[in-house]
This record gives sequence, C-alpha cells and structure tokens, in this order.
Amino acid sequence: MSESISEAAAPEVAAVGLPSVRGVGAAPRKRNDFLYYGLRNKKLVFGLGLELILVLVALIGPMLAKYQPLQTTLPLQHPGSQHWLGTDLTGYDMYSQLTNGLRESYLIGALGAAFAAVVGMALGFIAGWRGGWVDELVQMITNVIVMIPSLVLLVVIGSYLSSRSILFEGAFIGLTTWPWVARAVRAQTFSLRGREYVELARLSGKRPVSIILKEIAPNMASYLFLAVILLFGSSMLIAASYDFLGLGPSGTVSIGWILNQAENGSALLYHLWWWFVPPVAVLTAMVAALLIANVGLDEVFNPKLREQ
Amino acid sequence: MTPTRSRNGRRWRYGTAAVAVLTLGVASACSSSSSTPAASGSSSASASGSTSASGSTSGGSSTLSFPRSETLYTSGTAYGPPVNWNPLDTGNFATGTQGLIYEPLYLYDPIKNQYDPWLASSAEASGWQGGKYVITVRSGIKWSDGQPMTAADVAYSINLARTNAADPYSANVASVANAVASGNTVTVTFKGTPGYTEFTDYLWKAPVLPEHIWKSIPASQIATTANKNPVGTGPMTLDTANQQEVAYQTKPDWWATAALGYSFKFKYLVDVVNGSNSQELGQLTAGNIDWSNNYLPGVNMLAGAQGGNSGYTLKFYGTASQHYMLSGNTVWLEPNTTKAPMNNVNFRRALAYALNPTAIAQAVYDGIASPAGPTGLLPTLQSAGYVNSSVVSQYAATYDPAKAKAALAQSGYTGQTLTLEAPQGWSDWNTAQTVIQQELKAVGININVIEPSSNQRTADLDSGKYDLALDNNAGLDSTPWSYFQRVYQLPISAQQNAQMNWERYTSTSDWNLVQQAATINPSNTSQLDSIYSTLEKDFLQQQPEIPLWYNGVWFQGNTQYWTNYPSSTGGNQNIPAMWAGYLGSMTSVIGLAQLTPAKAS
Amino acid sequence: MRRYLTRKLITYVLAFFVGVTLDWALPHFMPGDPIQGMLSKYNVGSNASYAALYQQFSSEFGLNVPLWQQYLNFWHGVLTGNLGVSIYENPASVTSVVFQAMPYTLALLVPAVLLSYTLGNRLGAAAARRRFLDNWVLPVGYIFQAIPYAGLALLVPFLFGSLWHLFPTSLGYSENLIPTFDWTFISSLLDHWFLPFLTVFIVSLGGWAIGMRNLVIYELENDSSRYLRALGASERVVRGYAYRNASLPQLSGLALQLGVVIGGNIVTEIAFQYPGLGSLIYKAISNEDYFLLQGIFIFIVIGVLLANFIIDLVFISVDPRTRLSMQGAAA
Amino acid sequence: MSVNVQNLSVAYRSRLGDVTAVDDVSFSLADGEIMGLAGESGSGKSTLGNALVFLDPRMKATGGKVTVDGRDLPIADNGAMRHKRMTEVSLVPQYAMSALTPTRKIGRLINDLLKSHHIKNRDEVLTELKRRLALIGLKEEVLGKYSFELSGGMRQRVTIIMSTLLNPSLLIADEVTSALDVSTQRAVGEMLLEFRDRGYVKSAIAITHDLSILAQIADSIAIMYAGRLAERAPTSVIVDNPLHPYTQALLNSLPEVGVRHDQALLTGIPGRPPSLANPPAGCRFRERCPFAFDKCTQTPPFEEIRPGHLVACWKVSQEQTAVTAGAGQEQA
Repeated sequence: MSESISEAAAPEVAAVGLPSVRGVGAAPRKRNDFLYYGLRNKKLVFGLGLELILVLVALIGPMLAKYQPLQTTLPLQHPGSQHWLGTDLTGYDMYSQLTNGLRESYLIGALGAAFAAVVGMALGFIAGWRGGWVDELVQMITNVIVMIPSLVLLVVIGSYLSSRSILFEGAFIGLTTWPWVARAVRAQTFSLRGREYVELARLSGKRPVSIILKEIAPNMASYLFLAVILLFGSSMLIAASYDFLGLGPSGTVSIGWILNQAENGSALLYHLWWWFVPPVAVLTAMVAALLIANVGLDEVFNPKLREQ
Repeated sequence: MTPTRSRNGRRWRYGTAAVAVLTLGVASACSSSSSTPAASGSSSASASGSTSASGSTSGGSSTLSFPRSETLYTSGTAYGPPVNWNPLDTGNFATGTQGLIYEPLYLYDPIKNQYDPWLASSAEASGWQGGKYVITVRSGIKWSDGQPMTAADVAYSINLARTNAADPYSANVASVANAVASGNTVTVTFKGTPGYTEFTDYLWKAPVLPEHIWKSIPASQIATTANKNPVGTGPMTLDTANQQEVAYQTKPDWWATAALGYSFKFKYLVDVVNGSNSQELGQLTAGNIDWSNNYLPGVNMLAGAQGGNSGYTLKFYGTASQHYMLSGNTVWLEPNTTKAPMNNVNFRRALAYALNPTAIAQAVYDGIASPAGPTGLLPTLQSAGYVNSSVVSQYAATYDPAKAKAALAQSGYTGQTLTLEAPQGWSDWNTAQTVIQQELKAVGININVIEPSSNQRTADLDSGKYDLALDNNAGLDSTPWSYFQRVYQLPISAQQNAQMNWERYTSTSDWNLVQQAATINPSNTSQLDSIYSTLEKDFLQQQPEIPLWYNGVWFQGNTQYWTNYPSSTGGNQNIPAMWAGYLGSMTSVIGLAQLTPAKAS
Repeated sequence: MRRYLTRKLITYVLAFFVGVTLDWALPHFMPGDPIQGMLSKYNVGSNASYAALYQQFSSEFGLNVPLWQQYLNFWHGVLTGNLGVSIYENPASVTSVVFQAMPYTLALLVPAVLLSYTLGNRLGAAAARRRFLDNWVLPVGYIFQAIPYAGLALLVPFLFGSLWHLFPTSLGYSENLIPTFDWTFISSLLDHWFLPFLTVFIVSLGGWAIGMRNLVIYELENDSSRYLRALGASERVVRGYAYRNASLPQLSGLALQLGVVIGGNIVTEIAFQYPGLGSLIYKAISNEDYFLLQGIFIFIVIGVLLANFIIDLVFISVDPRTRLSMQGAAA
Repeated sequence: MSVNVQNLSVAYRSRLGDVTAVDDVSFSLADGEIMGLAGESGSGKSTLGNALVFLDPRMKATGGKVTVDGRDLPIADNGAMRHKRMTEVSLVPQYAMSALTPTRKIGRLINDLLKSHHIKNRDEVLTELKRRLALIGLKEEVLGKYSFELSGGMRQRVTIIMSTLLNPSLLIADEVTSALDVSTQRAVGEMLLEFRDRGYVKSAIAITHDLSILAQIADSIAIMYAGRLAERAPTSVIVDNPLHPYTQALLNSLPEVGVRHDQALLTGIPGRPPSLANPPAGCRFRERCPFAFDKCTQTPPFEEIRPGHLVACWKVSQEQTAVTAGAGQEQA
C-alpha cells in the first residue's frame, strides 16, 4: 500500500475522489441493497436524473429542430418562438446547434472514456498481474505519457491534419488520459492478486486472462465503473477545450466549436448572451451531473461514506 | 487542522501573491528589455512625452506612456510582434515600415484613379519619354539620419531590384536595362519594349532605399535582414517596439509638410498587434484603439451607436448601402480546371449559375462585404472604366438555379462528391464553405467541406491537388493587369509556387493578351481597353474562376480622440488602410494627415 | 534510495527524450511545407525569386541537410538552448521569444495552481462531514469543476468586462504603457492579470475542493481517525490528521493534473489574449510557425518535468513512507 | 465497584430499522478486575465494548446507565464523552494494526493527544511514557518512528501503551491478541496483567473470540449471545463449571487451546444465532438449545445464582432454586 498513486486524480476532473476503494474484494453486497441505497441517495438520483434529461435532449432535441445546425437563417434573432435559443451572427439556429453539439459531446465522452478504459485497464491489469519488469515498464510508459502535455501535443499534431474526425478526437483524448486508469487498476490488481480466491484460481491452473476477467475485474467493478464515469466527464471537457481552439473534428458542430464561434463573433461585446451562455450551462450541467452521480454512486457502493 | 498548518497556509497565500508580482515584474523587465535598439535614443523622447500627459504620472515616478490625446492607436495589420523594419522583407516587416518610414516615388489613389507624385515631383504619365522613363526626384528631402535623399538613391533602389533576385520587386524591373542618376533625375532604360505595366507598379509600390545604408548589407540578406534601425524619408521615426505594439514618433520636419501641406496632428502612432476579433472590438469600443483595420464580424451593429458606454461613435468608410467597407480584394471559388468535371466549361458555368454572391456575402458578412461582380474586378477598377458593361451583360452567368441545372446536365458531372477547401480557422471562409455547400447541393452538386491548415492548403493549391477552393486575389490596384495575370499566367508547372493561375487554366491566347497588355504604353488606352474587354469576355465565357464577394478594406474609426476619418462622403476620401501594400503605396498617409483631434486641447 | 532515484531519473530522461523526439518528428512527417507556407505571405513575383527565397530560408532554418542530421542538430539545439529562428517573429530566436512569454504564463499558472490547491484543499477539508458548509461547497465545487475552461474564459470576461467594466479582458498590460519597472506599469500588469488568473483558479479550485472533501471523508472513516476519536482527540486534531493523510493523494494528483492545468491555461490565455506561452502557441499555429511551436513544446515539457521534480521533492518530505523507503529502511 | 453497567441497550441504525445489538445488558466490575467478554461474531460483544468508549455515529444508546468510579458515564453524549476518553475509559481497538496514522511519528501522535486533553504536566506524562515503554521492552526510539516501521506486535503494544497512558478506570481491549502469533499473544496478555497490577488501568474488559487467552488473563468471564449476556462468572467457574447450555457448547466446541472458535463453529449445536433485527421473544438460544422447554418462551432473567455467578437460563435457575433453598437453610 505504499503507492498512494491509486488515489490520485482523474485528469481534468481533478481528484473527485476515487480514493482507493477499500471495499474492494469484500464479498459482493446484495444487488437490492445497492438499489435501495441508490434510490435514496439524493446525489445519485439528482445526478442521474439530470444526466438522463440531457441525454434525452441530445437524442430527441435535434429531431425537433426546425433548422439544420449549419443552415443560415436570419442572423441575430433573440430567443423566441421562431428560434428557441436565438441565432448567431451568421444566422445559425442556436437551438439546433446546441442540441447537435450535445450529441457530439456525449459521443466524444463515450469514445474518450472507452479508449482510455480499454488501454488503461489492459495495461493496468498486465502490470499489476505480471509485476516485475513488465510492471516497471508499464509504469515508466505511464509516467512518461503523463508528463507529455497532451493539449500541446494535439496542437502540434492537429495543426498538421487537414481534417479530423470525431473518432480521432475521441481516440486522442482516450490515448492521453489512460495513464490515470492504468495506475489505479494496477494498484488494485496488485492488492487483489494476493487474495485467497485468486491464489486458488491460479493454483487450479486457470489462465491469467480468465483469472483477471473472472476473479479480479468483478471485484473492482464498482471502482472501474466510477473511473469510467469520471473519464466520460473529463473527455467531454477536454474535447471542449480542443474544439474551442479550433482543433476539434472538422465540419461538425460541438459545444466547444460553438464557443469558438461566439468568441470569434464577439458575442461578449455585442451582449449576445444566448450564443454562449446556454452551451456553457449545458456542458457544465452534463459534467456536473456526472460528477454528482459519481459521488452518489461511491456512497452507495461504500457504506462508510453515506451521509450520517 | 493544527495551528501550525494554518500559519503555513497564510504563508502560502502571501507567497502566491508575491510569486505573481515577482513573475509579472520579470515579465515587465523582459518586455522592456525587448524594445528595439532605437529605444535607447527614443525612450527619453517618450519619457519627455509623458511629462506632457498630466494623468499618467503617479506617485512621483514618471511612467513611460504615450499621452492619449496626442497618440493615434491603430490595429488590424500586424499578425506578429514588430521585429523587422526591412521594407524589402514584404512578408515580415512591421506595420508602418513602408509608408511611415520608407516612401515610394508615387502614391496611387484608387478612388480618383490617379498617381500623386510623392518622392518624385513630376507627373507620373509624363515620365515615359520614348522607350525610357525619366523620374524627377523631389529636392530638399532628407533621410532621418540627416543625409539628403537624392536621385542616386532612387537609381540605386531600381538597380538593386534589377540585379538581385531576392528583391521582391525584381519582377517589376525585369525589362529594365539600367537606371542612371543625373542631378535630380533618374533615367531608366529598357531592354527592348518596356514592361510598362510592371514598371509603373514599381513606381508606386516599391520603397526608395537609402543607398548609404543599404549598400553595406550583404546581397543575400537584403530581403531578410531585420533593419532594426530604419532610416527613411517618411513622416515618422521608430520609437519603441515590444511584443504588443510598435510606436512611431512624428517627425517635425517631414518634407511633405512644406511641399504638400500634409502633417500629422498626432505625436505618436502606436500600432497594436492583432488579437482575436472580439478583443479588437473590445479595444476599439473601449477607446483603446482609434483606427482599426480588423475584420470585425457584426461591427455594423454598432454603426448606429451614438455614445455608448465610453462615448464613442464608430466611423466606417462607406454607408450602409455601400456595405460600409471599401471593396479591397476579390474572393473566388477556384475550380481545379485540370480535373473532371471542373475541366468542363459547362460545369464551371453551372457553378456560377448556382452560386448567389449576394446571398453568400449577406450570410457570411451580414452586410459589411459586397457581393462580387461577374468579372470579379474591383469597383475602383470599374469606376476607372476597366469593366466593359456590354460584355458583362452579354456573357455573365449570374445566379439562376434553373440554368445551373441545365448547364450541369451537359457537364459530364455524375454526382460525385467534390471537396471544397478553405484554411482551417478562417472562420468567415469556413462559414462561406457551408453556404456554398448548401447552394450547390440545391442544384445537385455534392460538396465535402475540408479545412486543412493554411500551409497544407497552400501546398494543395500549389501542386493542383484539390477540387474546389476558396482563394482571394491581390488587392486594390491601378489596372486589371495583375488580376488577369493571376488568372491566366502560363506556363503551368508542377508547383505553382508564385501563386499565379492556381486554377491551372490553359488559354494561350489569353496569356498572350495579358503579356501584350504589359508592353503597351499606358497612354494607348483604346488598345488596352480592347485587350481587357477580350480578357473579360473570355473570363465570363470560360469561367476559370467564380467571383463570390469582395473582401472589404476593413476599417472602423473611433471618434473619441480623433475625427475626420477617411470616408466616402467627407473631405477625406483616402484609402483607410494601414496594411502593407496600402500604407506606403496608396493614399493612407494622406488620410492619416487629415485626422484632427476630437477635443481642442 | 538509489533504486528510487534511478527509477525517477530514468523516467524523467525518458520523458524528455520522447518529448524531444516527438517534437522533432511531428513537423517532419506531417504534410505541408513550412517554408512554402511562409513564402505564401510574400509578394513573390516570379518563380526565380521564389526559388531564391526558398533557398535562403531553407538554409536559415537548417532544413537543407539530411533528416538524421536535422535530428542531431535538433538535439544539439535543445541541449544548447538554440532552438532556431521563429518564422513569425523572424529573425528573433525561438528561445528569446519563449522567454519573453514565459513570465506571463508562470504568473498565471504558479499562483493559480498554488492558491487553488491550498484553498481548495482547505475548503474541501472544512466541508467534509459538515452539513452546512458541505451544502455550499459541494454544489459550487461541482459547478466549478464541471465548467469547461473555454466556457469560463467567456463568462468571466463577459461579466467582469463587458457587463460590469471592472477589469480589462485582454492583453498583458494596457497598450498605452511602455514596459517599465514602475508602479503604474505593475498595477496595469496586475489589473490585466486578474481575470485570466481568476479563470484558471476557479476551475482548479472546484476540483481540489471536491477531491479533498471526498478524501477527508474517507480518512475520517478510517481506523486511525476512529482510534483518535476513541482516545478523545479533539475534532480539530482528528481533522488535522485526516487532512494530512488526504494530502498525499492530492499531491500526487497535482502532478497528474499539471498537464490539464497547463492545457486550461493555454485556453485561458488565448481567450484573454494574455501574452504568455498559450497565446504564443496560438500565434505559432495561426502563423504556422513550426519552429516556435517546437520550442514552446520543449519548454513546456521541461516545465512539466521540473514541476514533477518539485512535487516529488515535496511528496518525499510529506510522505514518510516514500522518504524512509528512500533511506533504505524498507524496500 | 469501579464500573457499573445497568440495562444498557445499543442499537444500530439500518435500512430495515434499528437493530438492537446490545440488549438490556447489566454487569459491574470491581476495582482491578479484568473481565473477559466472549461470544460468537455478531453477538454484540464488540458493540458493547465500543459503546462504553465511543459510539459510532451509526450506533445509538437506547437505554441504560453506566457509571465509572461512581460518576455517570454519558455514553450517548459524544461531546461530554470526549474528555472522559483515555482518562476514564479507553479502548485498544480491534483494528490496532491500522489504528496509528501513517503520516505522523508515534511521539507526535501521543503529544497531540495529550494536548487535546489539555494535559498540563505533559513532560511528566512523557517521562512516564518512556518508563512504560522500557517496561515492556520497547526502545524509546519507537516514539520517533512511523507506524509502518513497526511490526504487528510492536504496533499492538504501542496502542496499548497509548490507550492506557492516562491511567483510565476502564480499558476496553478489543481482540488485542487475534492478529498476533501465539508467543506475542502471551506477551500482550501478560502486559495487560502487568498494567492492571501496576494500576495503569483500574479495570478492563477483554473482548475476544479466544477463550483460551481469557483463561490466562481474565478474572471473570462474561458470555454474550445474540445481544444479551448469557453467563458471567469468575474465570475458573466458567472454565470448569459452566452452567448456561450455550457456554457449555462453546467450551465443548473448542478442539484445543489457541484455535479460535469462530473458525470451528459450534459444530455440536445445529442452527445459527437469531437475527437481531427481529429477535424472537424469550430466550434467544432457545432454538438451538437441547434443554429448551416451554418456559423458555419468556425472557430469562440474568440472575446471580451464586455470588459472582450470573446466568440467564430458566433451566439453570430452576435447578439452582432448589439448591439455594437447601443452602439457605444451611446458612440460616
């Protein structure tokens, strides 16, 4: 337990807590117990509820839009019945842009989290399971990646690419944030490796992959779940920064891109608040809801944390 | 928390504030140390300047600042910190290098379509004497180091361009045999037929250089040396420069005051390095910038603003019906004419029929840019009589989706998706891309919008690896010659590095006409008119480019401190641009000389 | 101790090597020719003068030698601090351009990181298991934490600048001043520094506060806290111990977080046109100044390595386990 | 009587309502007495012990009264309890291995605790501390070390020293030996005795699974079953002549000394302890008791059958009534 690294922060979303899960390896609690506390946890209910609403908006919202996100209409319309969230200088309908941007944010969040989780878990499990020089190597790579400033790297790569896809952005984000998952998974695997049931499985000649998948992973499922949630949120935030700098996917509308447009169009000085306040508010709500749900979930999985 | 910890905490907090102050202090030290060598001579000047500014001293320490009421702040031209005052380093020199420090022989006035003698004193047209050109150099002008400016300097400048390929004006003097100074005249002789058009361009575009300084610069570096101590004949001298701005000080004994009655009412001119659109707008409306040459989207919203928070009124060159801005250069849709279906004239005409410049200009610029005419020639050239209106009415393909579909049907277009390139981050062009995409979609042409980096885009266009691209042509000019050179130049090489004929359109007869036009004496207007009419007719019939809109000579002036800005309606009908190629070639300096302080001091 | 240090040292050296190599390789293997792009800004009349200029700049930027030699030259340049000439500020050297911008970035980053870290930790620790404070700190912390830098970099200037006219929203100091070391100039510096600082500070603050809150709750439920309570230790002592224990993961979190904060700082600087490295990166991109971009990248990598080193040192001084394992007391 | 516990009930809050883990428990300790408290996991023995020192926020005292040295011990009032802890009542926790914070040296930790209790003559206490360290064979350097530098046995001993430093009247020693190897167990047990003999603690409750260690150190032993006391008697009586059927079963199930009976469950007796969330009326051992009869549906009183020997069992009390009747005649 000398490595407190396992308790370190997720990128962007700082140390929202994934303090090393002390309940890991404890006998799995009853599912309805989770459900019971889950439904009574205000943070979880609020966070998930808000997130659900936003996901619905992302799914259904664009279908209700009267205009395409990149269709020019009357510029500078205030929010009203014709344009629910107004229009920008070019005459783009902000409602349409926002709901489509929301969709893209979720997509990026999912892609980023997926890439980071897959790479991070794979390397974390391998390092934690094999130990020795493999572990040293993985840790070394992890530490190196952490020290390469990813935004600057993207700036360098991105400025040479003529078109970038959503997949590229998601992959890039995932491939620069995995070290955090890898560290945590490694530490947990390390501590689970010595457990009796794992020893037993090992002695009975099971293959390492199946031990990891069947014995170790389920015991840190709740932990991994929390990690993925945080990655999801941080991917969306990172993507917003990239898009704001004009390094996002080309030809698509994202929340960061809307902010970029608002900045270019001097929305602040013309007091066109509807151009940038709703996107900021929505993205903040998306991420905050995830974070709140995350803490709620943590409390559900971990009885010690529940409010007293 | 133990008490010791909270004491630590307090220490931390003081510590962070101290760190901020300290690092910023270092920043200030670095910034001030970055001022140019000229600062050694001029910091005392600006310090003395500050003593006249009552509000800028505090706590007894004298602050080096520019007295606001005697300073003109400009912006919109510099995309990087001012580090270079070499007028031959055309891609790099600081705003004001050409115009405020170095001056040409003539200024071209696109609005009146005339040449104003500047360092030359005789009328421009009178210089052509047989196959020679004779320049009479204005007498009594001194370089800012006290040396007289003579005909020898003019001859030196021409011969430098003639003999050194690194000189950016070498193409202008390609036909020159020699330039010889004698007394106050310079006689330029030519190898065979003079390249009239290109040499005329030299007279107003190129700066006259001080021979006594330039001759010591190694030949390979004449266009790249930083020239941090510029010595010119212009109205100002370099004061200081740092990352954010360059400052010039008005010269009390500028030759044009005595000779032409022009003088700058401001003591300092500070040109601020460009920021983002919104920051420029903020600085402008806050009264921190007086004269802005930025493209500020939506700025026409402030046209009616009287007063506002800081009591300003924004002035534009034109009126609302003139789209506020003087038209400055033409933006084209550039088809790669070596690729199918763009190699089919019917397809190119279908593009022209399908696109509505009025709608595009309105959508992208919301009223501050004008839609382009069918020939793409700027309105100043049109008013100078270079656009043949009967040719236009007869051949122009103007917006008509039905005709577009008809033309498309005969174009061999099979529904494939074509790419449309514009550099990443050029937000107005990127918006235009989507509008064009929609308009072309409406007639059945499928477009995929791509935004490469601008280097990549340059490479694509140079090498002809593109389908369709947005591009703009050089700005205000005295003749349509460079416009058509840009359209028709041959031969086409693998790399079109000089950025001519990027659409790779091959028409030997048209290129011959362009070359012929260059060798016709400007006084032979009828022959020139007939050549240009033919070139326009071919342009409209063959549609090698599809003109879309005119980028404005973006200009907005804040009247808080200075008034009488250049305007199409007032007495100051001059070019309102500090851009390289405008300031120091056209009438911007005359426009600056007309500015008057807003408040009588 | 030797093992610990060796491992750290190898990591640092490796990170530096990878950083430098990536930095060198990317522009070389990406499409587009920087010189070609640079020359597109010139009014080059003919192919002949184009060729002359191209030749001139190629040799000036050292691009006219074989790749392996360019790579070695690059290393030589990195190690001697000679990173070549900036395209965009030609003929200024990349190093000098970077050094001019660096103080501004440090002035934002260092106080914002230190202040948000200390204050956030304190706030979070204070809020843990205290209903009233928690009800405030938690939601505000979440919102701060969830705001994208780009969003805050718009909202802050909108509120403090466009609406309330309290602070300037762009540049590093007011443009009617000439940089001098006097009070007027420094107060202008501070005036312009405040909003970008606030932006970076606020986003980080939420993260640290929430993180600390959660960690302290974990610690307060810990055996060692329970034992302290069972022995009648005052709540102050219990919390003090919990805070101290929770500081360790927060500190290693700080190291992991640096890259993100630097990214946020870049976004903020660009939005505020604050003349630090972030704005410089932006200018380098928009002017396609690869040499400058390379230089900035190197300096940021060095900065991150240094910061990591400092955090390592602090960690060692705070965490007895690491310290003692270094002294060889325990492997 | 240094410690007197009357009708103490402690409940856990749970999602299914309160779970009374300690139900109406009464006992008292004489000065110098070490009472062993034994029972299966979940019998409430740890809850009882902890409740006397530190009620977890998830626990609440639902009734009863505790006095120490004749003064009330306000166990339900966390604030009032604070200064009683370590000085009047103290705890050596079950989790002694992880009880010491990893980031402060032991000496600093102790010093902070003393400050927390506003101890004025701290120097004297620290001198005393060093003497006690020497007494149990620990070097003074221990104070300059971090917990992770100590072995398990050392940690256990350090916690005992810390917990008893201010000479509490009552020490709760919760499973102090479980985590240790057999030889260290003995040493720690002897240390407790020594501390009692020297008056460092006035009385103690040693909670353990391990009856064999109790036989070694305890003066008396109380057996707990399902939240209630089943039997309490001097150690020799419990070991040699247990009366409660549960105690008997418990002793019988021990295969040999040193093996903890939670590993070798009550193999002799079928069934499991009842749920405390909804305990059956009457004797809680009824379901598993081979001697159960109809009276067992009523709650048996915890009565003193002989001096110092209390049992809660109808069968025992019936038998003993007969015996004491005779004995009473004898005495009279």
